[in-house]
Amino acid sequence: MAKISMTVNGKTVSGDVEPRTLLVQFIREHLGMTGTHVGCDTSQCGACNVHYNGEAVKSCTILAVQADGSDVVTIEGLAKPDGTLHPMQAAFREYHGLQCGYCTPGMVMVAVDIARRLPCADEATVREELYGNICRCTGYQGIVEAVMAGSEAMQTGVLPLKDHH
Amino acid sequence: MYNFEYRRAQSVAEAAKLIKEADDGKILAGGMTLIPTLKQRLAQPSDLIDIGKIAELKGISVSGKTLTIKAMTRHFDVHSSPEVKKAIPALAVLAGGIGDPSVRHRGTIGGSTANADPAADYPAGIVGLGATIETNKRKIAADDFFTGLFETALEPGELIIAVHFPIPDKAGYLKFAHLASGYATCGVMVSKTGNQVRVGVTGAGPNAFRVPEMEAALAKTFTPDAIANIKYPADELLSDMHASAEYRAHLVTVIAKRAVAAALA
Amino acid sequence: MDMSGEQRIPAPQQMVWDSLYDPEVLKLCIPGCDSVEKTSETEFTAKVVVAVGPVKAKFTGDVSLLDIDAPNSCTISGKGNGGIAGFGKGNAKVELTADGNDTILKYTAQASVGGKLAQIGARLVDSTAKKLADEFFKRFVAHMTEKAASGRA
Amino acid sequence: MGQYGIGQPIRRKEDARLLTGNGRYTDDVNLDGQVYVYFLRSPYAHAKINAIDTTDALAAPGVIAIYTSADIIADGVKPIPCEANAKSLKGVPLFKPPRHALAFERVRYAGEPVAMIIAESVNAGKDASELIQIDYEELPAIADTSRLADADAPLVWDTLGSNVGLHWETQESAVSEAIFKSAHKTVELKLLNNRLVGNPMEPRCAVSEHDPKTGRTTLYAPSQGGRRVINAIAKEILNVPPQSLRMISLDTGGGFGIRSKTYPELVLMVWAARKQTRPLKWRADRGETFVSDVHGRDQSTKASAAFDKDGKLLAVRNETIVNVGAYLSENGAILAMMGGGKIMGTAYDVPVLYFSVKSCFSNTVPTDTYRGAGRPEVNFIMERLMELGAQAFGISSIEMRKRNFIREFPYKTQMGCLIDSGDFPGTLDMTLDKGDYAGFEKRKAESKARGKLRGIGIGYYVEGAGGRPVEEMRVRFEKDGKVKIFAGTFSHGQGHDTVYSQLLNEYLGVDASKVELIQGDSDTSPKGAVGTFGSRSSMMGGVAIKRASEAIVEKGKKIAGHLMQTEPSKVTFKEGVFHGGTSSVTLEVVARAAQDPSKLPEGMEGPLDESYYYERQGESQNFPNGCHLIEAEVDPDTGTVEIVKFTAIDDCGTVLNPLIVDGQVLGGIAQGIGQALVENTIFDNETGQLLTASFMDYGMPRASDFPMIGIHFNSVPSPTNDLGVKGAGEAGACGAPPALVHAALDALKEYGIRHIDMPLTPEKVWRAIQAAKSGKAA
Repeated sequence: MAKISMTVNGKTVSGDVEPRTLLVQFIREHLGMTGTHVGCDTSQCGACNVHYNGEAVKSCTILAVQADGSDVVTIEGLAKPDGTLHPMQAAFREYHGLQCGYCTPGMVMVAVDIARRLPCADEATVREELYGNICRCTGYQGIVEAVMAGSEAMQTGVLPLKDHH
Repeated sequence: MYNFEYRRAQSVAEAAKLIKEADDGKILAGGMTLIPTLKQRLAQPSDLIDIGKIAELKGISVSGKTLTIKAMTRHFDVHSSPEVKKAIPALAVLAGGIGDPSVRHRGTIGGSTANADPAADYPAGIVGLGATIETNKRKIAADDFFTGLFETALEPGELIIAVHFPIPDKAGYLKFAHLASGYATCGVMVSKTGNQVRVGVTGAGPNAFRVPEMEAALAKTFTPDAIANIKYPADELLSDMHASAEYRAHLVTVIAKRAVAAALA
Repeated sequence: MDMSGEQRIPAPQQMVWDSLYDPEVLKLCIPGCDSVEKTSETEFTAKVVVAVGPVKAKFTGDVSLLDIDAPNSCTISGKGNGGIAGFGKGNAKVELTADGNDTILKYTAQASVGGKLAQIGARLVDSTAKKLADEFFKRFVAHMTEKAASGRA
Repeated sequence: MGQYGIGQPIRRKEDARLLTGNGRYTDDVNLDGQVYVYFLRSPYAHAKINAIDTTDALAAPGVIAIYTSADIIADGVKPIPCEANAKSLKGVPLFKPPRHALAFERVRYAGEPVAMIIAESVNAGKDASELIQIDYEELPAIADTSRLADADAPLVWDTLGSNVGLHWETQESAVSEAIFKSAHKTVELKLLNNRLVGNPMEPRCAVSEHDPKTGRTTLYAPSQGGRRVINAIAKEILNVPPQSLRMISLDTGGGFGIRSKTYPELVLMVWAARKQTRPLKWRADRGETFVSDVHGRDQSTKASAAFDKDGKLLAVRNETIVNVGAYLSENGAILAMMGGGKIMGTAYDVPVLYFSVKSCFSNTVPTDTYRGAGRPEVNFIMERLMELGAQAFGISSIEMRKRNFIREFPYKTQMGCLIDSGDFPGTLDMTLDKGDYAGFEKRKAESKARGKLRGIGIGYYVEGAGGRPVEEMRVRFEKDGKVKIFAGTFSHGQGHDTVYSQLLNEYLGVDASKVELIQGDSDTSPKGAVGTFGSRSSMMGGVAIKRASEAIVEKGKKIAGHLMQTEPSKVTFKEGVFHGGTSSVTLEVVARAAQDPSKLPEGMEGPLDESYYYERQGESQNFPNGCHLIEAEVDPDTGTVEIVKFTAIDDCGTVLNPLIVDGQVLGGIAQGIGQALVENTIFDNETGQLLTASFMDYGMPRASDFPMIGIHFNSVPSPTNDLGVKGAGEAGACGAPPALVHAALDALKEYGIRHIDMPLTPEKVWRAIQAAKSGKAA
């Protein structure tokens, strides 16, 4: 067993883990935060995305011991404590960027990461940047629109609303 | 996953010592291939020696006509580095096409190079640019480094420290990605320095290789058309359910042409 | 997956033939082989570690010689159980013909895997099998060359 | 009514919870003292089990129990039943081999569960599984669909004598053969409809717990409505009273038709929980999901069409081999006829139909319903025949379709299905308009300048939605003013909470925030609960809610009249308020009064709650239809096909919430494009191994595979249900595949390539081009 400690959503947490424990297992099973999901075994689907030292990573492909001392933000850490959604979360709702919700936490974490790195990304870039996140429900259209609108909202504070036919 | 001892090395020397001491140790760099493999129980190392946090293994620098990328530099850093973009933009393109953004935030040039997956991107870059691999023991020329399917010239306990890329006049990288995995079904790095041309191919064979006939033709005329009729023999290439050797052989020519066009763009 | 090859071995045909039955030779030549034990005149059990890139799977299995036409041809058939990784099996039809003091060894081999190895490793199975077969016959030829040269028959 | 009622693009109520990590999926359930289940699966596609030795494994650390088929059979656990029924023309019924939850005597597909290991941890279970010794004797395997019915094919079930479990036909073959002989022109095509792996993003998972005090067992598992599953387990497999079992489905991460099956693992989780003192948890990884979820499609077809001199269809013949896998899952053997056959002919007037289905066994994972379940297959066939017909007559694809469209409704298909409504020519014209068909040639020239071949393709589809003809919904008024809907349907991404709230807002004036959807618990769901599949929830659940609402209003009028001292016949109801003379009283007040016997009219009993068991007339479904238009660019050097423009016009009847209907159509399109472009399920034909069992090898559609898709509606409300709704979920899966294949073939027109089987992988397309260049066109 190894003693580890890290910051998760602003709070210091620690635990005793086997070296083989994955970061996602530490988050879900040790910390009981189940918003981060596991959808595959091969680092393809992105349902487990979290922010690790400020960058999107797949928490199913990092050992918890590797993450010792790091700063982690999960989907639970995005909205304000009063429940106000993060602009990207609001954008996913506005643009119907989710259906079953399983890929959604990872998708949103990656979307925030894209918006930070590439605040003015065009549609084609957003689609490329989403390569590591699989959604089986939405056909991605609502997600792509949400990432672009949420990105704008993160900069301007105003979420452009969906114009519906 | 089977259990193992986890050791975090603080220096290259310590890592070398730990791997030597371990019963059946394995170096953990970015972990993007190793961890999924362990999750499937397809390997059972006694120890993982984590070199991901060794400071002396990180960084990108340019000295004279050489771009040096330390082993634990991540794909994301190579992709977004102003030095790389200025010195060898094609290498930034290559790094930006590996996996996906989250994978690029973890995966490293040293890990990828040492793993020598036949479909990884870096081997094409290393061979096509004529890089030198610096280890904790020696320097190995690109042409001597990739020796077979997942096989390199690295000896047990030998660690990659850095990859030194000579800065070419022109270079272009293009890959034909597999639909599911994004790995290269065929990826080609073409570089031109003076009248020397190198063509490095990944994804098509058991390991990255050069295409001398194309290099000779391109040395004379550096245009896509110069290699349009040069075919690589299919019987030396990989064949699997995703792409036959015949198709891969065809792709070598098509992708090489496009890499030349990218170098000229 | 079919593989084939042809090798010239600078050793007499009978010596080559006998070596195919020799557990020590098999152990030396099967890549990653930890042990070979003879269980009958034509059957062996073996422990083999197949290491390809990050994968390192341990197999325990049987090797048997079938369709024997001494000293001209036989089929070497092997099957290994890799636990959670699944199983691997293969067979190689080997033909020996004398050419002066040398022996020409021809083989055609097939290999397949099952379980997890097939499900997630399919892209690498054929090239790995080819690599292992090449390696086996390379080692076999090297060993026979040395053995013939040292005159220990 | 107003901005929260029917037709509004209301943002989903579900989203805030799901977006903040507060969704609750089965894997999020952890019960005190739970132990872990691991299933050891067969590495062989076909083998005899000579012996299983669990001695060493049982002695391994942390192991609690190991079960094999001997244990479950000794305990009286019955094989999993298949309720599907069908007969051949001669009356030979579908062959139903026994399917034990754990492999019995033989394994028949790679991935079949052989042993169940219960241990203190997942790793302890996996460690122990490696110690189980199984003596397998490998047998010849068969996976190749087109070969299943061959006389020399290895047999999956010896006692059957062949692999054909059922040969079903609409009529004697000779009837149509005669027409083909005298037809002006005929066209014929052989094609494979590729097998798909459903891959909801939430992998398989189950948690089970037995309470010895009450004698009840609770199973948590994702589903599409678990009532039928848990009933089957109780009544037909474990032989225990249904009320002794409870199934709870929490948030479910996608369904697509494959979720509500009586899977072996679910049977075992319930059975083993009753043997154990601690709760059990099982979570499959993706690789396990690939070989344990039922697969979809997988048909090999020979189809032909006969035309008169005007290009009008005279007859269609369709002979299909369906690969049902090693065992019968629920509907695998009959979906080609019951799902597909019913609408064969799709949008076109087919006077004579010969439809033959051979449902055949193979050494592969069982197949069953997946997004469209039979309809995408027949739509693909019909569209390909229309395209070949157009080529044979030298007329445009549009003209060919227009000559054959059904124009009068209701239209009775050759299998007796009554297509109620539609505007097929209008929908086609609208598609051409919205998709700027007229501007295609210009865009093609522009693509050509970039070295790309551009093609345009149509996929017109008709599908039959609605599924089983019964569903029940209950509306209950709570003391705190909340209104609960107890649903027989099950939302697993479709936004029912939002849409049903809209309905209650429309019909009862209830504020959406006060509506709460209760679903997925066999203890509380209505007796007539069926579930959500086949685009049925609005049509069945929605109508039931409307009718329950009407009953509530009628009853409410009487109570309100009593409260207001007004004749009930003079009470009116509008936007949540009962009016009588100059008085008025809100529904909320009436609902509260209904719980107080002193406030009720004489002889009336409270509460105001209503349950409505909706039984649709006969087997009538509804018939969503539409036209999908795709422009694709082919790179002739690599064979890569890229979608560059996509316009979809769908007739989903009345649209309750356009935001959600758009989402359903887009999701279906993505799965349709997945089938046509990237989803390649490959078995080794000699060993029966599934070679594409991870996202590394099985191509899942990604964001970069699509352009922005133009979605529009040409709504013709269905006259056969109160809401006028038609399904939306399967539309894209039916329309997109033929549209894409036609676009690619159109792009390759200069090579004269007649057909390429899906998925259109680059190498396949490249090979077709090479073959055409060398004069060996397919």
